[in-house]
Amino acid sequence: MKTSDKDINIVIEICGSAGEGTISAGEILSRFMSAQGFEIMSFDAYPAEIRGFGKCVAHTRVSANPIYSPGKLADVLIALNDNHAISQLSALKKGGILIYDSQPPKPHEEDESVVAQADAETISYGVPLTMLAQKAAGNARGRNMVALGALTALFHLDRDAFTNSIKDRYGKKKQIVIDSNVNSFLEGFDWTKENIDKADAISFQGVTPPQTKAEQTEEKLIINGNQLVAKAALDADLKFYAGYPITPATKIMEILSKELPKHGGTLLQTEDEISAIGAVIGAGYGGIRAMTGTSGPGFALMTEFTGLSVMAEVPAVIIDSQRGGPSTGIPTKTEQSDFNAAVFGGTGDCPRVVLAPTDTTSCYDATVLALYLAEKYQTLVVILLDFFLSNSIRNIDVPQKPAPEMLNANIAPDAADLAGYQRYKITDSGISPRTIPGTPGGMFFATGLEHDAYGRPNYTDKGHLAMTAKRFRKHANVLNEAPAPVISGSQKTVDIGVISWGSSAGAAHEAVMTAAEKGISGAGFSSMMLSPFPEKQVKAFAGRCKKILIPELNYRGQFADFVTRIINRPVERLNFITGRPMASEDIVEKMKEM
Amino acid sequence: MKTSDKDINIVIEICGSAGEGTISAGEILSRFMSAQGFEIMSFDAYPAEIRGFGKCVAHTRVSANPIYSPGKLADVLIALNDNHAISQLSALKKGGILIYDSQPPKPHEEDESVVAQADAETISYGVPLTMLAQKAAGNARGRNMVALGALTALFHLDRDAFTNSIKDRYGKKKQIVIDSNVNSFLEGFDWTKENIDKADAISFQGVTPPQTKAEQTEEKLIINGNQLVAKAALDADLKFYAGYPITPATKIMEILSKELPKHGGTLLQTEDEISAIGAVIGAGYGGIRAMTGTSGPGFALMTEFTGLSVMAEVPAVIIDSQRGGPSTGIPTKTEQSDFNAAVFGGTGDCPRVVLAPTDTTSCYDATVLALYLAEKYQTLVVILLDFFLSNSIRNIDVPQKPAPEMLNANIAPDAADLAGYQRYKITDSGISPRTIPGTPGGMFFATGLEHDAYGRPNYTDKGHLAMTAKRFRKHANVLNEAPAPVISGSQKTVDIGVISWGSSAGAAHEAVMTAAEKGISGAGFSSMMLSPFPEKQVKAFAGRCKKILIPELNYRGQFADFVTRIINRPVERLNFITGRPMASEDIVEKMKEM
Amino acid sequence: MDMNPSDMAADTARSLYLDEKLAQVREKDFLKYRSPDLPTWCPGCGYFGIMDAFYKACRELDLAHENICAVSGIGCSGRTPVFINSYGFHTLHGRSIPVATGLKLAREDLTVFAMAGDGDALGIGGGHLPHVARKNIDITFILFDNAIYGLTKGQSSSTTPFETKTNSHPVGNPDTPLNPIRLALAYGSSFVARGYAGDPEGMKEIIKAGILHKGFSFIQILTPCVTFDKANRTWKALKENVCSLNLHLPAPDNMESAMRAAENEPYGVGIFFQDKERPSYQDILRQMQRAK
Amino acid sequence: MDMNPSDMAADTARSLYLDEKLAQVREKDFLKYRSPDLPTWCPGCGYFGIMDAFYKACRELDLAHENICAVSGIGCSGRTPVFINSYGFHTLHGRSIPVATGLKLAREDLTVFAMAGDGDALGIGGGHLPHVARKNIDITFILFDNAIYGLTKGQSSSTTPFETKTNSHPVGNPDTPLNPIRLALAYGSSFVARGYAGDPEGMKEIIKAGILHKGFSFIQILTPCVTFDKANRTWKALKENVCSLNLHLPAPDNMESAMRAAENEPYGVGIFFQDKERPSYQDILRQMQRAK
Ligand SMILES: Cc1ncc(C[n+]2csc(CCOP(=O)(O)OP(=O)(O)O)c2C)c(N)n1
Ligand SMILES: Cc1ncc(C[n+]2csc(CCOP(=O)(O)OP(=O)(O)O)c2C)c(N)n1
Ligand code: SF4
Ligand code: SF4
Ligand SMILES: [Mg+2]
Ligand SMILES: [Mg+2]
Repeated sequence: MKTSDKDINIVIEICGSAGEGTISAGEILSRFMSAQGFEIMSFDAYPAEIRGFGKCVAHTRVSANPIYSPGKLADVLIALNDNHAISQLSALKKGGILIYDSQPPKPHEEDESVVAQADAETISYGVPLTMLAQKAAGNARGRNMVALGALTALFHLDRDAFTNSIKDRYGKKKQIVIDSNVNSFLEGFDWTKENIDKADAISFQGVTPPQTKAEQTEEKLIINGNQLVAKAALDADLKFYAGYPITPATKIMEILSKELPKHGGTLLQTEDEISAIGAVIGAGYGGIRAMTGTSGPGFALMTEFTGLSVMAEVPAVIIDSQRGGPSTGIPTKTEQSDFNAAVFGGTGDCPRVVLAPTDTTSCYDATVLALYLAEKYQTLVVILLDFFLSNSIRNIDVPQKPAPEMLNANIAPDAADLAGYQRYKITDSGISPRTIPGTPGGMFFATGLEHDAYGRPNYTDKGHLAMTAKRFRKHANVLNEAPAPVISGSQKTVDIGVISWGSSAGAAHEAVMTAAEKGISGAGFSSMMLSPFPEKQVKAFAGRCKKILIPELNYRGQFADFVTRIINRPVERLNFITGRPMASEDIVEKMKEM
Repeated sequence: MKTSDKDINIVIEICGSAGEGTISAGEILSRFMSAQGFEIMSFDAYPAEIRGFGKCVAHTRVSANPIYSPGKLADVLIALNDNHAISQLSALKKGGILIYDSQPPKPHEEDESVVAQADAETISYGVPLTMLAQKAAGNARGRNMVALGALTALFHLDRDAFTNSIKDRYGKKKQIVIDSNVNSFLEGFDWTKENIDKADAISFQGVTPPQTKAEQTEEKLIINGNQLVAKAALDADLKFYAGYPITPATKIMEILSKELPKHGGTLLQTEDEISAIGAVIGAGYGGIRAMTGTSGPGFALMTEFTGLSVMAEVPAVIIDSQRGGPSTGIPTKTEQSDFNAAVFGGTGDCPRVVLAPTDTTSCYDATVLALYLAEKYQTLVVILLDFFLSNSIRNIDVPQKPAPEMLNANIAPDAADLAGYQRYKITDSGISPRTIPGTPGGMFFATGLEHDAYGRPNYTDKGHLAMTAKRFRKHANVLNEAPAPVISGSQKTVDIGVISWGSSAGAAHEAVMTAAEKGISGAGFSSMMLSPFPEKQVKAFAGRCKKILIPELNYRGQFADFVTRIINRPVERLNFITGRPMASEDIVEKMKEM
Repeated sequence: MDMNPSDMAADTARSLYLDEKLAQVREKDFLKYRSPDLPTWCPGCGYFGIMDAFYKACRELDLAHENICAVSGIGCSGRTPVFINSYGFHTLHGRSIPVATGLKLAREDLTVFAMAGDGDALGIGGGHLPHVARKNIDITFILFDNAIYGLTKGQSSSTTPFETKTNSHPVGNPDTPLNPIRLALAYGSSFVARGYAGDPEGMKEIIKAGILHKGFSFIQILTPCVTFDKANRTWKALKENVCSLNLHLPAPDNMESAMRAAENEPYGVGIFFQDKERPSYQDILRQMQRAK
Repeated sequence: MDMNPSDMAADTARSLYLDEKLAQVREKDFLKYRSPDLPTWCPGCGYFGIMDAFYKACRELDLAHENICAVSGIGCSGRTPVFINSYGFHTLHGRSIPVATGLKLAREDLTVFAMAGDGDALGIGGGHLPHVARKNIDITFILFDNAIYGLTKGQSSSTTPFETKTNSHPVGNPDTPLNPIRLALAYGSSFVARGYAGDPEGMKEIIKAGILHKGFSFIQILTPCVTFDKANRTWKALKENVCSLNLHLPAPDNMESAMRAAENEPYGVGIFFQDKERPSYQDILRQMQRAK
């Protein structure tokens, strides 16, 4: 990736009421920026109710350099609705830019007017959004497009390219819809060019985006985590997905309901999550790759079956896209509070593999790895996503398809194994060669009871110990296939080591880099594999850190507790349960205080 | 309790095939010993299949002093079936006593004969068990009674009192059954008196049991953990129990199905464990004390509802009597491997109270406390029993009935609270005054969604934080009501501190005492309350121990991991998953090695 | 839960709609059973009608607010307790029945409702229905049957017709739908009825009869999801496919004819079956204890 | 799981019984479908008969061992895969159906059985039945219906008669039992049949018909638990209460008459209903993909 001559790294937020086109404006903006060759990361916040007067925010970070976190504060706030935008002002940087409707449908009192409430340093541009939309299309609906026009004019973006992005977005709609939107955009652009005196410093003029458009169309995907998980699963030869709708995982099922049949696979919508994981285990026993996806409540229901996967040594992959908890909790907010449930949730001595992707791209890698590990090690693999990873959008390089050896991982018995076949043969690796039904001479039955090497129920003390040890040995060996932990910052002894996981890792590594610029010596550590955990590496890492900080999105530090046990020393914690993704700015703040 | 002039502390094991009366012989022996005023602890091991050729062992420890653990090795082995008894020889002490059938139905080859397999130091007494039973009753069934007669004669037990114990046991059966058993016993007694030359030193002659029989009948209960939990629940005003059968918890439901209606309560057998905990939460919302009991697989199914209890702040008590895991595992063996599931098992930030009784008596206390805490703190309380605690039998003092303040713990709103009633009012204690349905003006609705002080869905960052903090505050305050941790051994700095939990705690404290006799300076620590955990106390305790040992019945030390995190230092572990209860002897061995 | 607002009609429409509805009913005294919280349902959703019928039934029976307890699962339908001025419990997806069962057994003095969507009651919670019915627990169960998963935005449910295209079955639903009335009868429910969201008077009568029935009352309400079902159970289709059974009272107790009526289309609306003699669970328990 | 052996008959009886049974069948070639593991069931248990019928059905259809997969839940009945010389999966209590469903969808080439006890299938697993039936998944489901929880030693199950005294209901079962045939029909199963453990020939024919049926086959087998039910579904009571429907073949496809037959006692044994035209789930999926 080329870096640009002149750097760009800004956050733009569009804020409005449900139904004002907030989210679609954000989407068009992201796609345009990506098409221009910039890195983007965007996500939307919207109300949990199907219908509501609720506030929507489309948040987009645009940068000419790699992006690791969505950015905490906005450089630009576009207010489609003053009422909601007022409450969003706190997320606008000091000296940031506000674009607002200078002639709203009914005039605002001072305390209802966003420009009146903005603080003195804010650079405010009033644009008659409603009026211009009316002029362009005869109704107020195009206000969002007017605002994008104003933005384009103000920041010297490419007007024609932007027009094309709008056309692309509405390509399949009626011509009148396309025209209304384009015309509103152009009204906004023209009016702004003529009437606004630019007072800010943001400009895309002279910025060479890191990628030219030509390169980009071949190489970039604009995609969110859910979509990428589905894509990865298909690339990794998934043949069966059983699911039950639940936010934020539903989309994975919906995508696969279209795509799996095209790939010779089957999608099963079950009556509940118990049935979904049951069917996945049935399909896994049958020898094909199978997966299910859910969120906390559904994951809780699957608990009993997770034990069966481990005990009967049948491959199964579960995606748990975390949301606010406990219980039904906050379905549309992000959180990292299912760590304990994923790692410790089963009854009995029940080792389970847990992977947590740290960014959009690694959603792909984690899915491929999960399907591979589940098959090879004949066990349960849990992938911990979260609302943010599932829904936030990045433009990423098209991932490399999995290598062939990742696609066919079952260790089948050879002729010698089949003589007096022991399905659960005690081996050094813990892995026993596995037949699939239909193999003559390889017959066995699987059970959730403790069993002997043939699979027959067996409750002797020695038998239980040997089998338990075998299951744990297998689990420990998984670590050999873990992607190396990501280590950022200084390689030497540092003041602060930041250990992170999941969707918070990007912000953590970014914070380490930012802090270094501010003279704080730090290093970052994250591992996509949470269970088994790279204990040796984290101990080595902690060994060169004077203090340890563990930032995560849960109340008391579930992961921090876990790491403390490994490194045997207290750690500093930084916990948020705001429903927003981790911000590197907050981590830097904390590092300064430490 | 008086201590006897001459000490008695022996373990007697009766071993036979399923169907040979092994378990009933053990039961009669225990009851007799208890009636004589001794302390007893007994348990049975038997096959998991409904029908099987399986081996049964009735294990009874008899002592004139307090008993903390069942004793690892037997002083006496009574072999009703040579084949099984051979495999039980390894549990017989060096120089122990073997009573065997000297004229078995078909003569045994050397390698099938228990006496031939016993090692040279064993003191073996051959008694023609089958022949005498035939003589007494015309069939071989009374072999077990013949053996008890032999035991009575050998150890100078009270023949007439023993006869009465047999009569008591079969009191409700037909006269012929009583006669056959009594006659077999007497045959065994007489034959032994006449024919056996005593070569061992065990004798009850001159032993004054710690309690005279008169005192005992008033004060002692011969009871197992399941029975005591049921009794405690009734004493603690339980009014609703919902359950689904599962080993080892079924008996609690079966007892309560008889007893609850007599106490004005309701027993509901549900279609599954989800429904059982759901009904408990419904009844709890309705304002009465409610409970369910299960084992690992059922507890796993309840996971989603555990979160609702915590989130909606509705009292619920779940008993999880642990068995071998994971999955269906080993239903009839004891294990302590649900620690993680109980303490960490819910999704989201989900603080739950977990109590683990450490012996039979504390099953009573834990049940009373659980029902009280659940009601007062409006939350989930899990009681961790295990197969051993559920089924092993002790003779204990009749527990004190709960104090009145333990029985009516709901903090109801007063008139001031009811004005603009906030069901989930933020308070310092975390407890909000709670109305029950039927209270005018106290209407509210409970939800598993995050909510505001009125209970209305609310997903704001501040709201979620405040409510999460409230739930954790409440949880932490539970600790103020925890029974003080049990601390044994030296009060000073010691070489080894043994930290234990649940049914292993008795053996751990006993080991500390035994080790002290052998010159090892040690101290023991156990807490009935596992979550919240008395962190301060355990840190203080660990602070005076050079080394820490944590013995428990799971594969890698789930509790050891937990404690390590609190005390921030590595610990030694002693783990067994043999299906047998913890033995103090093994802990002492380990302490010697450390 | 995760409606993408870009698809939404403007707030104004909704707010006007609600204002109007509120104005209409403000005068009426059954409104006292409504909580001050504004329903979060979409304008035009059939659930508004169900709730009005519910309020009216409570009013006509003059139930004391504090003795009403509405227990629901999760879904758009699950929100109902929020909108009732009474005690209420919004439980877990599919679990209104177990919780309502425990509550009723704990507190026989309360009037306990269980409310559930079609996904809630017949999908994830489908294992509880046979048992609450055969036990004859004295609760009134209202099935908000819109033949779709509303809250999760339009996937097939247990009552979505065969071949219907939904978000989870883009080329058509391969599952044959369940017939809830048939199920309720097969489970041995002692009261089985069907209402229709466009018939407030009928629904009210049915709900009243259900409340008065001592034992398990199963009430299916046919209702449209105007947002996620534009083709199947629409207001229009419902109007055309519903007829009255004229069975409000007296109710039949013939299971075979009820089964036959359950198979028919247009959908009969009314009480399909009622066994007034059968004792409720708690009566049975008392009888058995006495007899023992 | 936790039979107290003090209640047990002596081993010798059992061992003799098994020896005898083994000797009887040793010569017969259907025995090759039996695994070398000795059943752990009580002498006299009806399950021995069911398994013999099962082995014979496999033999007569000459199924390849490696293409058979028996999926069971937990219970005495759950142990069956252990005793079959084939692939098998002893899953969780109540979950044979979801696992069998996933397996069949993964591997259409296999002959997949789901086996469950009455507690397993109608209690804890009762929520899965409606859906496997309406989807018409091509598996053969065998319900080992002994009207009791066997493995946990004698508690009431979903088919225990009203007022029966059991270990969980010492003064009598307050629940009205479910009628599994009625349920299977109400769910829209495409094949519904009943056998009786004392009628090996009939069971064999029914199981064969179920295997050959393309779609979900529901087979209830009435069988005694000789250990924990001494009063209700005993061999004697069964013999007196069973009659043949003479319906083995051709099977009726009239739902209403099937429903009527399901209500009758003595218990009819035979095929109650079969819809041979209805495509199986996988056929439907293929049709829909092609048609899209
Ligand atoms: C265990 C669990 N699984 C899934 C969900 C997600 N979920 C919420 S509502 C719903 C379905 C709603 O459909 P329905 O019950 O028909 O109610 P409606 O919204 O149509 O009223 C689902 C799947 C959940 N909350 N909990
Ligand atoms: C989740 C769960 N709950 C409870 C049990 C305990 N359990 C094992 S078998 C069984 C019931 C057996 O009855 P049924 O299904 O009728 O089979 P049967 O033994 O009569 O063949 C129960 C409750 C379990 N294994 N798992
Ligand atoms: S999504 Fe459907 S069911 Fe839900 S409120 Fe809107 S119209 Fe009603
Ligand atoms: S307990 Fe009953 S069902 Fe189980 S094997 Fe024995 S007779 Fe058969
Ligand atoms: Mg619905
Ligand atoms: Mg049964």
